[in-house]
Amino acid sequence: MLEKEVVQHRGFRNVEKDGEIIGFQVAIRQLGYRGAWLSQIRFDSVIVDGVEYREDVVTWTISGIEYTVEEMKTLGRVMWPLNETAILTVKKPGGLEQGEHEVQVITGHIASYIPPRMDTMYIEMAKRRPNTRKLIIV
Amino acid sequence: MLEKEVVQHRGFRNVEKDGEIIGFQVAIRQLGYRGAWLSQIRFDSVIVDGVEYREDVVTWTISGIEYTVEEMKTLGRVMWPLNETAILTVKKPGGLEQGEHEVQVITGHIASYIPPRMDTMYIEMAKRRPNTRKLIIV
Amino acid sequence: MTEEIRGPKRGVSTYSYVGELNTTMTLEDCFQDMSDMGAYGLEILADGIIEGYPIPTKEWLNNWFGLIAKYNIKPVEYGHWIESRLYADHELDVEESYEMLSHDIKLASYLGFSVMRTKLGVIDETLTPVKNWREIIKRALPLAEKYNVVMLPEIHAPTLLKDRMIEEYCEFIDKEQTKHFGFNIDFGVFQVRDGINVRAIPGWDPNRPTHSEPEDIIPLLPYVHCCHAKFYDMNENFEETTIPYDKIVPILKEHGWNGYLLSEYEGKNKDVPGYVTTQLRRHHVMLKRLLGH
Amino acid sequence: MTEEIRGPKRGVSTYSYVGELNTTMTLEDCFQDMSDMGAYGLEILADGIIEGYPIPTKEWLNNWFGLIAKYNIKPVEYGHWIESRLYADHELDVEESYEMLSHDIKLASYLGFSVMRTKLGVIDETLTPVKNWREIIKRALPLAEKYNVVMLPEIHAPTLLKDRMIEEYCEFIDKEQTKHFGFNIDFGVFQVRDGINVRAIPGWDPNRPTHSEPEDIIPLLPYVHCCHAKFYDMNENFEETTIPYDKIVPILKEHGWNGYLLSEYEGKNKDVPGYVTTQLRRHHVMLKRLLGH
Ligand SMILES: [Mn+2]
Ligand SMILES: [Mn+2]
Repeated sequence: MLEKEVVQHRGFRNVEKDGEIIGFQVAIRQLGYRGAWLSQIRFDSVIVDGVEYREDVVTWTISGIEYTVEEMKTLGRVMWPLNETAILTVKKPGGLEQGEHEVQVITGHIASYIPPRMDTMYIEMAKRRPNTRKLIIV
Repeated sequence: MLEKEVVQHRGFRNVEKDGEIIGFQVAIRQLGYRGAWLSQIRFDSVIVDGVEYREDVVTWTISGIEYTVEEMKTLGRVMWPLNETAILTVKKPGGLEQGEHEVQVITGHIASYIPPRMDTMYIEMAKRRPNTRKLIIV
Repeated sequence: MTEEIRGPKRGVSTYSYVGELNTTMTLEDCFQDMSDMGAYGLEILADGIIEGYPIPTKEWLNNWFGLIAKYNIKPVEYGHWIESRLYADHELDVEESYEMLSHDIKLASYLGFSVMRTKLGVIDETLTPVKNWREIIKRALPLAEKYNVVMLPEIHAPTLLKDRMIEEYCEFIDKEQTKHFGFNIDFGVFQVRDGINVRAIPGWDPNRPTHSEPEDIIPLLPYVHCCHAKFYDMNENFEETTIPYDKIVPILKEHGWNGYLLSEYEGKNKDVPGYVTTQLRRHHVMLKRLLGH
Repeated sequence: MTEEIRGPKRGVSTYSYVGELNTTMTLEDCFQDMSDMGAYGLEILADGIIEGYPIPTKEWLNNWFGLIAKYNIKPVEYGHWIESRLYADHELDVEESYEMLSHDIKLASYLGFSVMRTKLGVIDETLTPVKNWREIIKRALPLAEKYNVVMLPEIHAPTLLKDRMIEEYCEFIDKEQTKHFGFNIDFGVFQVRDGINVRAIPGWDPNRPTHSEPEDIIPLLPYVHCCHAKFYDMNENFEETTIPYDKIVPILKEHGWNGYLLSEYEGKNKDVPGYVTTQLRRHHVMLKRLLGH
């Protein structure tokens, strides 16, 4: 099942490759009642302890397939399912330190049945509903 | 999924047979971490708005199979699964009235790894943890 | 049994359960709840319910057909969207929109639905649909006929039932002489308090009414195939405190309207386990009293 | 990878999640959590986890083998019970007990477990096992050998590690010269505060110690195949406030004990979503610091 909050405890971890820690992952869910077409997702940033990570170092994994933010922009028939988390992988050699971190994800997606004025308001809206959670790296 | 409480909203309803309302049903879950062998279940009563219904008018349905309380006593290799509700069907011609009702179920089960003294304490324990819920018949 | 009843019938939209679905409830739990209430008519929101959407997984399909049989659920309305702003660089043209729409027509029909809540893209604050909506719908009418489904835009606050937009839809239907396009009326249009704060909408005309009157639905009834029985607050006396159900439902009955009222809970505490089921059960006590079944 | 480590290793019992399982979590969610923590050793409580128990459904088995591969989970301990008081009219005899036990031995082995927490029926307040426990276990030793599993009673507060009962178990093991019977030590036996209220137990000797000392485990280590890393309260500094982990874990390391520490959360708020995962992550920060991996 999903946790109620956008940012999930489950899935927060450092990522190892060939014996080296190359970054970290955090899983997020969608609130609301729809899945999102990848082309309509508007990602801004992952923020950990005040440090912002943007699309140059972040990829999304959805249903097991990893995408760059650039790749997602053209994918109008691939959906981020409502009942699945998206795993955001952040490139950061050494990963995050053991212990507690404040984690926030700023992202949104547009919807054609909402007035077009709202299309650019997703970041503002995401910030109005702060989704910061304290998560622990073991 | 199960609701957190013993007495579930889902499953509370009147029961129709051949166009007549012959009674009502209420679904309950187990708290704790084990399923229960049917022979270890000790059912006392369903209480609705202060009226007690005992084993002479109550049957249990587990994984689709209906049992009398008497039948359950010999079934040491059939389990009430932890992740399923038991549906208690109460014979009551006309069923319950439309509207809100106070519903409680007094039941327990024994466990051999607990001191035998506890075997007869299930009703007292159930009453110490009252599980009354307000449920609605539509 | 419910299928034999003529007149307004009771159902539920899975939208009501959105605060619990995927965290504390599954689709089967919704069906159990509906079955308990005798509210057998179902609306799903396709992209949030169908696993694998737009291509359902085999596991999900097996589960679906099993559950609707087990709980005697009648698939009524299939909620879907035509995403006109799907890509940043252009608005979908008629052919692209049709491609999206035609897939949903086929899928809705396969899953057993007869009605589709076809959400069109909008271009302004009063929810005016995209300019090419007539061409898109016209293009799809033969397919809708073939698959025996009706496409319905949802008429939703702050739209009023007397708005020009509604007239335009009616003119289109009359001109095309089609039975495969019509309305889903969301009862939020009748809401007398605690609704959308229209004054916050840029360019809102302060002289414009904030809601429609129940009788405004009467001339539209031939075009209405389904209603969202929107509700915000059922009190302990089984009364909705913001929408005049006691006026709306009798109108539908008296005019022999024959369709489903799909409960759509829009109030508080959606994510508090058990809160919505209590609100829904109160809603259906009220509807059952008003309808007599 | 974790399998190559010698010495104490980290794992989790699904018991920790009992307040969320079936309401807000699934078995897969437990595995995700364990994988995040690098705590790959698993204990399940068979009758609460295996769908269809005592005969698992095919769907559950497929899911099980898929999930342990996907999350790299190592099945360590299979928790089960011999229900001596299964029927109201008699206590199970040796043959009936063996029938129950033999089924679990086969099932545990099939699911990949090497250790079984074999809970015996008890006859009194200090958890003395049933009189015929020796005959039951002896009857099952050849099968445990054939299926390569070890049966472990759980040594649980208020039992003390120096109790006569423990000696009797050790004498049995030595006499039978078996590697298929031993102990699961529940760290609740070391709890120095907030534990079981022993004074509420009828017939409790007021001079009896309320807990064992960490070094009391040393002579038992050859017989200990698994530990329940019971915990009640991890504070924000990653310290358990009721059990002296800082003394227990070094003893296990120094004596070269080679087994799994299975986290068993017994504190408050088990049913508050996210609370237990936070407690577990703190627990594993502590264990990782004490173990160095
Ligand atoms: Mn609506
Ligand atoms: Mn334990």
